[in-house]
Amino acid sequence: MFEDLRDLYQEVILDRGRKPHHGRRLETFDAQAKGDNPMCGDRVTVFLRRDDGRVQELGFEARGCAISVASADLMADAVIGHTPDEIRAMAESFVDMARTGVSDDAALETLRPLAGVHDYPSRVKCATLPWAALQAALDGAAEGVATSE
Amino acid sequence: MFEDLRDLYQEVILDRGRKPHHGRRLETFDAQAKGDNPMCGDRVTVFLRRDDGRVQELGFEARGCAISVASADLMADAVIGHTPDEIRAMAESFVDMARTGVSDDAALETLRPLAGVHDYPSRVKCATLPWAALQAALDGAAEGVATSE
Amino acid sequence: MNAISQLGFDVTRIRRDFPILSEKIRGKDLVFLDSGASAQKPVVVMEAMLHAMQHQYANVHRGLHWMSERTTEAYEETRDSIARLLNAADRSEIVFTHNSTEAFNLVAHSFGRGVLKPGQAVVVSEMEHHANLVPWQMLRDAHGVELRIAPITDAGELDMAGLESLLGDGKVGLVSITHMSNVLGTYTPAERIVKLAHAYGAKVMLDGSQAVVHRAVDVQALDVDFYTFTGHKLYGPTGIGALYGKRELLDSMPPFMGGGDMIGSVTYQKSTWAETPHKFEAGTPAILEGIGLNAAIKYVEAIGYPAIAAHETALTEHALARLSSIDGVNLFGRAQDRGGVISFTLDGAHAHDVATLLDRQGIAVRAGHHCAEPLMHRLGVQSTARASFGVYTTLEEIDALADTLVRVREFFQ
Amino acid sequence: MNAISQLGFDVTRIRRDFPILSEKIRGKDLVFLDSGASAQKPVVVMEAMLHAMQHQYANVHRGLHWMSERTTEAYEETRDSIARLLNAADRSEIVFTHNSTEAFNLVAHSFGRGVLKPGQAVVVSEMEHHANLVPWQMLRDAHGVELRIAPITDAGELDMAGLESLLGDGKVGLVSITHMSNVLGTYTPAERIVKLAHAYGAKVMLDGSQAVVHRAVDVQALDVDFYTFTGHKLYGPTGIGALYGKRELLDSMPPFMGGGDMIGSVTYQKSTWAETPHKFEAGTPAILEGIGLNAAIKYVEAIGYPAIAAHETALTEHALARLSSIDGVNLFGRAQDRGGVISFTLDGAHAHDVATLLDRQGIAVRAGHHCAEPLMHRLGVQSTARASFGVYTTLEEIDALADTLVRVREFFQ
Ligand SMILES: Cc1ncc(COP(=O)(O)O)c(C=O)c1O
Ligand SMILES: Cc1ncc(COP(=O)(O)O)c(C=O)c1O
Repeated sequence: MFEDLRDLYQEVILDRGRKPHHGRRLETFDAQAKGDNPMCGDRVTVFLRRDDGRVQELGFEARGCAISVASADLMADAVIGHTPDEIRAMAESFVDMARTGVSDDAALETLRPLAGVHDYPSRVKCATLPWAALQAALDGAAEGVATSE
Repeated sequence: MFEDLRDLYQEVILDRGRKPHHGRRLETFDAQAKGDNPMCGDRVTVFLRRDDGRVQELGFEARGCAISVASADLMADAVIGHTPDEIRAMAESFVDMARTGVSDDAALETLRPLAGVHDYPSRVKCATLPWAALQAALDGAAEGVATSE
Repeated sequence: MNAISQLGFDVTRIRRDFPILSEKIRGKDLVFLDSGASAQKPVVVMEAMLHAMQHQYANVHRGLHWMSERTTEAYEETRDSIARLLNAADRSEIVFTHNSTEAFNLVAHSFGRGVLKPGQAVVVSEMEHHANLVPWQMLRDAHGVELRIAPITDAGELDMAGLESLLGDGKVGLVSITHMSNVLGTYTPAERIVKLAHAYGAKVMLDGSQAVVHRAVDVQALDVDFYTFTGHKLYGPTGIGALYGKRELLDSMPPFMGGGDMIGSVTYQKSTWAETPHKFEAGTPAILEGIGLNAAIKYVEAIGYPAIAAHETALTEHALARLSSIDGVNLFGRAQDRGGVISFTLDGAHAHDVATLLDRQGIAVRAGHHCAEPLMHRLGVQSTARASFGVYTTLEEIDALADTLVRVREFFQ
Repeated sequence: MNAISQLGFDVTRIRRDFPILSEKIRGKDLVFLDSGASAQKPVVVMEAMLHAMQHQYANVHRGLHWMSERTTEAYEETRDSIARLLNAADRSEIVFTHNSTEAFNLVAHSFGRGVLKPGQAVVVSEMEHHANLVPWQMLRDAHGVELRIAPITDAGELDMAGLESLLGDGKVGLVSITHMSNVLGTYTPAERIVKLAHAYGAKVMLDGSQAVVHRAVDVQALDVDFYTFTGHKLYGPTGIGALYGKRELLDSMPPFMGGGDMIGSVTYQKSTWAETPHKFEAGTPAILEGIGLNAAIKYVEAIGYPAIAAHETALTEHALARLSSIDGVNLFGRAQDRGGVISFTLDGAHAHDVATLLDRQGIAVRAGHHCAEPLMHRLGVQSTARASFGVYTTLEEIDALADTLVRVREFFQ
C-alpha cells in the first residue's frame, strides 16, 4: 500500500526516528538552542560541546515526527568533528537538498536519505528544524528560533 | 434626454431645491438638531419654535442636494401647526413612502413628489435626512443624528 | 438500511454540488477529512461570486450609481441572512469581520480596552483555539486585565464547577468560551454558561466557528452577548466572517479600526463614528466574499440543520466505533455532547507521519496542535491527527480512513 | 490618429477581458467611471478563484496534505508577486492585509503604539483618505502622539516647505502621505518626501492605493519604509491588500492581532510570535482572494506599466480638455504630475444630483466627500463628483461624460 512512501520513509529514517543514537541532553555542554515549528508544535533542543574549535559532541531532545528525529540524529553524526563554518556550509547545502531533492555536496552523503522530503513541502521543515536549532546554538542565540517558512 | 428623471426631479423639487421657502436659521427657537449623512457629507440643521404644544415655525440650514433641500422645505410646510406626536407619525409614513414609493396616508399629500426616490436607493437618505433631524430636535437630542442606513 | 438513507439526506446529490470532491490526489480519490480547518465550496457559492464579477459589481455604501446600489443591496442582504441564521433580534447586531480571529481581536480591543477596566478579568477555557486566547493575553499585557482559565474534565467537557469558582469574586467582566471544540468535538452547554456568567455579572462571548457548521444557533434563546463564526468553515469563501453583539453592547464600545465607511464626520480635531454596526467596519469590505457567504448560508438553510445534525451524528458515531476498535489508536475527548471532529494519535507513530501516510492514499487529515497548544499540554501530547466532517462526508470515507490507519500502524511497527 | 492607437494599447481587446463592461444600465450602455472606488475584474481573476474552488482548495500553512500544500503554494506565490510588483528586497517584507485601511491600522497600532513614544508626532497631509487619517487620530487620542497636518498648495500639490517646517523640531516619527490623491489625482513627489523625512529622522509610509494602479512602484528606489495598496482597486478581488515594510522595522514591531498562524508558541503565561511577516497575519487568511490577486497582478504586468501610464495620461488630458471647456464645470486640482482621477462640480447642481442624472444615462461616477472630508473643507466644497479611469476606459466614454454633463447643466438651469 505505501510502496511509494519508501522514498520518504527509508529504513534508516524509520530506525533513527524510532531509536536515535544521539537523543539525549549532554551532561556538560557549551551551547544549546531550541527550534520550534509553530505550525505543528514540534520542538528540537540541541546541546553541543566544542573543543579546539570543533564540535566534539552533539545531543538533542526532540518531540517530533520520524523525519525530524531522524534528521537530528543523522545531523549529529554528520557534524561531529567539524568547525562551525563547515557546519554552516553543510546546513545551507542540506536545506537546499531538502527543498530541491538533489545535491552534489559530498559532505551530505549520509544525509541523502532525507532528500525525499522535497516532495512533501510541509515536511521540509521537519527535516530542517534541527539544523536551524544547531545554527542558533552556534550563533549563541538564547531564545532559539521559530521557523515559519 | 432626462425625461425618465422627471419622476424624481419634479418641478416642485427643482424649485424648492433651488429656492427653499424655509431655508434659514430662526431668530428664536426652542429646539434644534442636525442630521448628517456620513456617506456624502450632507447636513441639515433644523430649528423649530413651539407654542401651545404645536410647531409654529420651522427653519433649516442645509448643505445638500436638490432632493434633501426640497424635502426639508416641503417638510416645513407639512409639519407647521402639528403636534410632536402627529409629526412623528408623519415622519414614519414619509420614510415608508420614500422606501416603497407608495403611501395611502393623506397627510403626505404635499410630500408625494418625493416618492420618486424609492427607485434610487442611495437617494432615499437624501429625502429622509431632514425628517431624522426634525425627530432628533423633537426628542431634544443635542448631538443630532448620523443616518447610516 | 444503506449508508445514504442512514445519513438522513442524499449525500450523493450533495457531493455533486462540490466539484473538488472528484479530484484525484496522487492517483487516488480525494477523501477530504479536513473540513474543520476549512470547508469546500458548493457551486452556488462560486456562481454567486462569479455572477457579481461578471454582471454586478462596484464599491458599496458610497456610489450613487446603479452598480453600486445593486452591489450594496446584494452585500447588505448577507447581513440579513446572518441575522436570520443566528436569530439576532436586529440586523444592526451583525458586524462583518474577515474571520473569527478578527472578531475576537475586535472584542478584545473595543470591549476589552473600551469597556473592561484594569483589574477586571476575562475567562477562557482550557480548550480554546488560539484565536480565543492570544487576543486576551495581549489585552492582559497591555491593559492590566486578568486572564483566567476555566478547567475541562478528563472527558473533555467544560468543568462547570471550576468555571463557577472563577466567577466567585465578581471581577470577571467577560467569559469567552468555544461553542464547539475544534480538537475534541465537544459542544459546550452554552445556555448554562450564559446563565451562570450573567448571574455573576459577566458578559459572554461564544466561539461558534465550529458549532455553526453543524447545529442551529439562536443567540436570543442563548441570551449570549457576543457570538462569532467564520465564513470559510461554513462552505463560504475566505476573507469574511461575522460578529454578533447585542445592540446596546456594541453601542457602548469604541471602534476598532479607523478609516472610510466607519465615520460620522471627520475633522482634524475630532471625528465621530457611524452607527452600529458600521462603526466597526472600516474600509472597503469583503464585498464579493459577503455575496458568496450569502449563497453558502442559503445552501446550508436549504439542507436544513436537522438533516445536517443527523448526518453529523451518524458519521461521528460510525467513526468513533471504527477508530476505537483499532489497536494502538487513542481517541481524545469523550464528551456526552459532541460533533464531527475527532482527534487521535497512533502508538509508535507521530501525527505528522500518520498524516503523510494517509495523504499518500488521498486521505486529507490535519496533524499538529490545531492552534490549541495549551490544550495539547492538558491532553499530555504534542500533537494529534484530526479528522473532521462536512455535509459531503460519507461513511465510506470514514471506512477508508479506518482501513488505512490499520496499514499505517503496520508500516511503523 | 484614431482613439485606439492614441491610447498606446488595444483597449478593445482589453475590454473583452471585463465582461461586466457590456452590461446595460436602465437600457443604456454602462460607462463605468468609478474605478477609483473599486475596479472591475478581468476574466483571469475570476478563473483563478474559480479554479481554486473547483480543483485545489484547503486551509493553508497548517495541513500536511496535498490540497493544503498546493493551496499554500498558490497563496504564498502571491507574496512573491507583490514583492516583485513593488520591488521589495525580500518576500518577508510583504504582509497580507484585508485592504489598505487595515494596513494603516496595523502600522498605527504596531508601529504607533509599539515603537513611537508619546510626545512624538505623525504627519499626514491635507489630501488624505480617511484611511490615512482616522487611525492616526485614534493613536493620538489613545497614545499621546501628536498629529500634524502638512499643507497642500492651491494647485493641490504637497507643500514641501510646509512639510519641512513640521519636521523641524525633530519630534516627527512618521510621515504618512498619499502617493496619489483619490480626489485630486495628484502624484506626490515620493522620493523627495522620503529624503526629506529621513533627513529629519522620520520614517515614511506611502498610501499607494491609487498610485499602484497607474504607475510602477519601486519601494527600494524610493527607500520608503512602509507602502500599502488594496487589491480591489488593482483589478483583484475584495478582501485582500498588502503592506510592505522594511524588514528591520517589521521585526521591531509587536503584532497587531492575535490568533492562529501568528504565534511561535503559546502558553497561558506567555506567547511568542512567528517570524515576520507571519506575526502580522492572524487567523485564516483571504486565501481565495490572494489567489485572485495574483492573477490580477500578472494581468497588470502583462499589459505593462508603461502602456498603462500612457493610456492614463491620454485619458486624463482628454478629460481635462473636454470638461474644462464646459461652462459651469469646476475642476479641482491642477497638479503638474497627475493621474486619472478627476473631481468636479457643476454650478447650480449638487454633486449627488449630477451623479443621479449621469447614472440615468448609464454613466457611473462617484459623488460625495470621497472619504476625504478635511480635503473638502480645504477646497471649500461639501462634495464633488469624481470620474476615475481604469485600463478599460475609452476616450469615447469620456466624451459621453462630457456630452451628458452639458445636458445635466441644462436640466438644472
Ligand atoms: C487613496 C486611498 N487610500 C486608501 C483607500 C482605502 O482603501 P480600502 O477601502 O480598500 O482599504 C482608498 C480607497 O478607498 C484610497 O483611494
Ligand atoms: C474553534 C475555532 N475558533 C476560531 C477559529 C479561527 O477561525 P479563522 O482562522 O477563520 O479566524 C477556528 C478555525 O481555525 C476554530 O476552529
